[in-house]
Amino acid sequence: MRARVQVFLKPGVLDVQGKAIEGALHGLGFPGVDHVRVGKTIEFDLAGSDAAAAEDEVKAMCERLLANTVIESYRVEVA
Amino acid sequence: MRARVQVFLKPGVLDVQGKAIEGALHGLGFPGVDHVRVGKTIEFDLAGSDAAAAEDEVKAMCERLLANTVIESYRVEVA
Amino acid sequence: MTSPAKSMAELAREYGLKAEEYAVILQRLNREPNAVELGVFSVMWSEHCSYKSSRKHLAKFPTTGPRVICGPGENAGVVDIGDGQACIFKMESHNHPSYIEPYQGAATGVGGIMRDVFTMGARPIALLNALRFGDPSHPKTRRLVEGVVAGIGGYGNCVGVPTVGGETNFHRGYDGNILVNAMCVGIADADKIFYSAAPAAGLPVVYFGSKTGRDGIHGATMASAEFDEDSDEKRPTVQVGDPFAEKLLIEATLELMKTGAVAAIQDMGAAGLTSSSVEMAGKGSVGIELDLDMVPQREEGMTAYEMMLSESQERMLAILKPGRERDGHAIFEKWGLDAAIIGWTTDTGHIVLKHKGQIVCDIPLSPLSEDAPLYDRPWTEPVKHPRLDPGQIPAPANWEAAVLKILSCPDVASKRWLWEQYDRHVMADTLEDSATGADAGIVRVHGSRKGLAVTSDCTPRYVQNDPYEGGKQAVAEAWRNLTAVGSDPIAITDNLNFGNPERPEIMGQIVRAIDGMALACRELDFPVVSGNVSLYNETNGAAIPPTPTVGAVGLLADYDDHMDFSNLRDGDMLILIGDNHGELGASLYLRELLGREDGAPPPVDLVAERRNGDFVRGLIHGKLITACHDLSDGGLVIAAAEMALASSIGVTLSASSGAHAHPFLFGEDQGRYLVATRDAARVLADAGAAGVHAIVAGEAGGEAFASKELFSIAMPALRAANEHWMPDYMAAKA
Amino acid sequence: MKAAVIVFPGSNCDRDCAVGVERATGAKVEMVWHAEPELPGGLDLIVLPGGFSYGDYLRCGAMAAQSPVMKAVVAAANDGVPTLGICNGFQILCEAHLLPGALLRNEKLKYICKPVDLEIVNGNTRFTAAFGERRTARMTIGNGEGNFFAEAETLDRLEGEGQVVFRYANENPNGSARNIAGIINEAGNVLGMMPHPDRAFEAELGSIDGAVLFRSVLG
Ligand SMILES: Nc1ncnc2c1ncn2[C@@H]1O[C@H](COP(=O)(O)OP(=O)(O)O)[C@@H](O)[C@H]1O
Ligand SMILES: [Mg+2]
Repeated sequence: MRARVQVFLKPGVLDVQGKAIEGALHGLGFPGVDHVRVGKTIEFDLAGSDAAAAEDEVKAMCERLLANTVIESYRVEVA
Repeated sequence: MRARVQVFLKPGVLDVQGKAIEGALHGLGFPGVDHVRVGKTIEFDLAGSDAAAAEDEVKAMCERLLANTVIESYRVEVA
Repeated sequence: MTSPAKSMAELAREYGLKAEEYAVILQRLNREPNAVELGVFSVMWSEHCSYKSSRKHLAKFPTTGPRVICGPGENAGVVDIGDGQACIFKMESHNHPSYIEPYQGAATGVGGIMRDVFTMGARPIALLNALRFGDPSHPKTRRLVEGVVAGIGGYGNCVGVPTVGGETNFHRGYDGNILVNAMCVGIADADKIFYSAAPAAGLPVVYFGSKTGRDGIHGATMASAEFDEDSDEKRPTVQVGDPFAEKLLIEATLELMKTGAVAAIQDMGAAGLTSSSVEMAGKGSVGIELDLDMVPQREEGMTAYEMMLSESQERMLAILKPGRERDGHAIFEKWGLDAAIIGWTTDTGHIVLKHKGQIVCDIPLSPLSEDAPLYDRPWTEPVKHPRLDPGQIPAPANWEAAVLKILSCPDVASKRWLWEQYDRHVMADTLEDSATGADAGIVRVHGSRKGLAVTSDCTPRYVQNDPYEGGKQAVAEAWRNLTAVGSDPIAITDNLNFGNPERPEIMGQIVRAIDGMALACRELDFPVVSGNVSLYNETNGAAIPPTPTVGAVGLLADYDDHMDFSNLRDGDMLILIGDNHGELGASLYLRELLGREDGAPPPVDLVAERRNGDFVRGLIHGKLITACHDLSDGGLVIAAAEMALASSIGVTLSASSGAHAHPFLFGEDQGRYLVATRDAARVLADAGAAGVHAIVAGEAGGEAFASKELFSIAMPALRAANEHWMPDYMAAKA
Repeated sequence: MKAAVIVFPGSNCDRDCAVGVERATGAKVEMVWHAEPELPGGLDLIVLPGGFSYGDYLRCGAMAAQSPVMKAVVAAANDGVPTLGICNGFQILCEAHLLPGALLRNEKLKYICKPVDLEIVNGNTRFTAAFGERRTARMTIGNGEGNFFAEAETLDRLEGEGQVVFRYANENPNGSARNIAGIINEAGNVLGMMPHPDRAFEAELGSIDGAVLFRSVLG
């Protein structure tokens, strides 16, 4: 199975990278861009075939390592 | 409209983060994890309402700024 | 299908081998090579690995001396610094890769040069970088600066070696070919230096480090070819650096060496497994047999050819002593490195490669080195620029504007934006660095009273107008910078960056620059212990300005004796040491104010250079002076302004108006220093006794940088001029 | 007096910390590899050094916080053993939840290495007592992710309880919330700071304020 984890900074946390990209895109002549957020995507293969169990496992990985829930939120997809 | 850009290292390009995360996940007791790849997700609002035009615009942003096409490839979704 | 003969010859050309070179291969093998064998020949005979255009001339360098333990030919040079310790250092370019992918190109350049140093048993303790970018207004420049600087910092900072100095120039001559030269300095016990020659047959060959992927295949041959419009298409998979892996590799390598199991060792640099295995076996006059199935691989389905030519980073090859195969095991495990015994040394004199049960390469080693092409390329004497008569050069219309213009020009402006991104303090032994106002970086030799001074220097505009004098000058300036901080200059490494050597006028630059450097090295007892050559730095026939960068190391027996120029105090007298002829040829004054780049560069009188330098070092050790700065770009004015800025105090120079004011203030005559003292009479008297020309040139104090009635600039304005250019430039929109 | 410096793969200030502590205090320092499940007994100080543990990949300090030795460090810290995290060590302490908040990318998105002036906000901690009446210190920073973040209530609490130990005095180099450069836990035995006392323990390094800090805790 293939798992995909998306990690984003929580709404209250200033996303300096997003802000910088927004400024740069405006500078490059894309004025219509707004509310840029930058996140991480972590994709991997996962042994096993039970999707629900896999999803739980990936969530455990997120809680322990892949996301820092003080500042980040995450989304898990398993397929 | 909301745009989402996913940027990944091209296949064959060493993904140092993926390698380190894979090792750490194994160490934490998730041995079934394999082929970890780490990418970036950039999400933003985009003025306008023509999806096709928006997609072209976002692709132009990727080529000019969001992706380093020497080593990275990107996927664009506009909704 | 074409005949195999034709396709092999064609392949040879694609791999960068000339028809004559291919003919030699056929003759030596007495048969046609297969593709793997051809790949091995092509990288070993590339300019990068074989130095085929420069070897003949490199032989002119003095490479021995009382302190030299190991000169050029090994991974890095080794010099004795007393107390059973050795300093190991080298400089290397990563020009082409940095142009294609600035971050990774520069980062892997730093990684590569560190490996050359720790491969010999040294712990890296200092890094420098010499950078040349195109004109600031060129559309690519800003992005290249941004990426290169981030890459250098990203790698060195992570590994944890301080970057303590460097130099940065901008000139349109580098628009299409930037230069990224990195230098690493390390320390080892003098009796525990590791070399690359395999000592005997029958020994295990161990691979350790990161896995092999398809990175940078044909990087070595790429480093030996000009760019053209299609370069973007031809570019191989970019090598990605993993500084974390490098840090682990350093620790594992040094631990492995401590076990006593290592018989010979070599990093996998350009041309990876090929050059490391060929060189180790070749130097030891043995053979080598590798089973490529044992090579740790990152990707599936890699061919023998790909494995042999891969330039994946952070990999080492070691030959172990008999029966010590298992010694490394626990170490590799501890540091989480891949490792495998991939072969054995043999007595066949051949390199034999096996892959999936087949022999895919079996060629004699001796032709790879012995028959490596050696060219005595035709060259023409560079056209000399006439010396400019200072009297014919107009004085500035506005003195203040002139001073500020030069102080804020890209070559002179503070590079704070850049070096603040480098960790300059890790290892807790840095005494002087880019931030501190000193002519060289200084690090303590850990746990001792000794200090090492390090610098990198070249003034390409001088070399452009006279390669011979410019070559001399690069060496002399490095020697001078080391002297100005109170150290004894001990040896240099060099990085010769030039255009296409197949053009006689470029070859002329190479030959004459080397002649000049070699002379200066001999006269200053400053041997060359390592170096690197980067040719074909040209795009569509436009070559870079000739840039023979010199990296140099000096020794302080007691680091408390070191000197800088940040210590001016109110009332200090400034004394100018050295002769003043007002040389304005190829000067910044000419370029920045008059838009001219002509004229003979200031000549270097090596006898005076040495006399003046020895005198200044004596003043420092005798504690007769409190600050010292050598004169270089921009002459007396810029040196004095930099001293004022570093010390946050005004300076008034004593030059007043007159026909010779501007040659005196802006002239770039060589062999000069500006020193600060409380006892001017004593310094002048000592100078007289030593036959050294010395005059009072000014005094420290007040709130302005001034020269009699010529100009007076408030310190904040002076600082703004020096500090603002680079951050403003980098912040501006593309 | 006995101290331990934890060595993670990718730590690069481990030796600096050991040398700094030894030269400043004369304490005996043991290096402890991250894979050790236990710490040596009788420790008076645990130091988590700076560097790039696990390359700083994923998030700074995240993987190190999961190292085997960290269970023992957490237990010792909860037992009151003075624990100091410097730079990457501070990031690890946050990731291990021994300190609140997190360290984000620097505001300007660049690594910054420079000397900084610090305000000693709380001079009554076991790490700052030896500064006496002095309320300023000077050390260098060297980090890419030193931008301290915590929720407003957490910041208020930290300030209210005297848990902010160091603040950037003149210029905030990285965008850190309320100019915070170092914080201590409620119990007063776990300090995390971005500036490097391990680069400020001898006059020739430009400052001895790091030595004063080490002497405070091992005095
Ligand atoms: N690329 C760089 N990396 C680190 N330090 C640099 C770099 N470029 C310039 N510097 C620093 O800026 C200062 C001025 O450089 P430069 O004018 O070349 O000195 P000098 O003329 O004495 O050789 C030096 O301290 C030098 O180390
Ligand atoms: Mg100088």
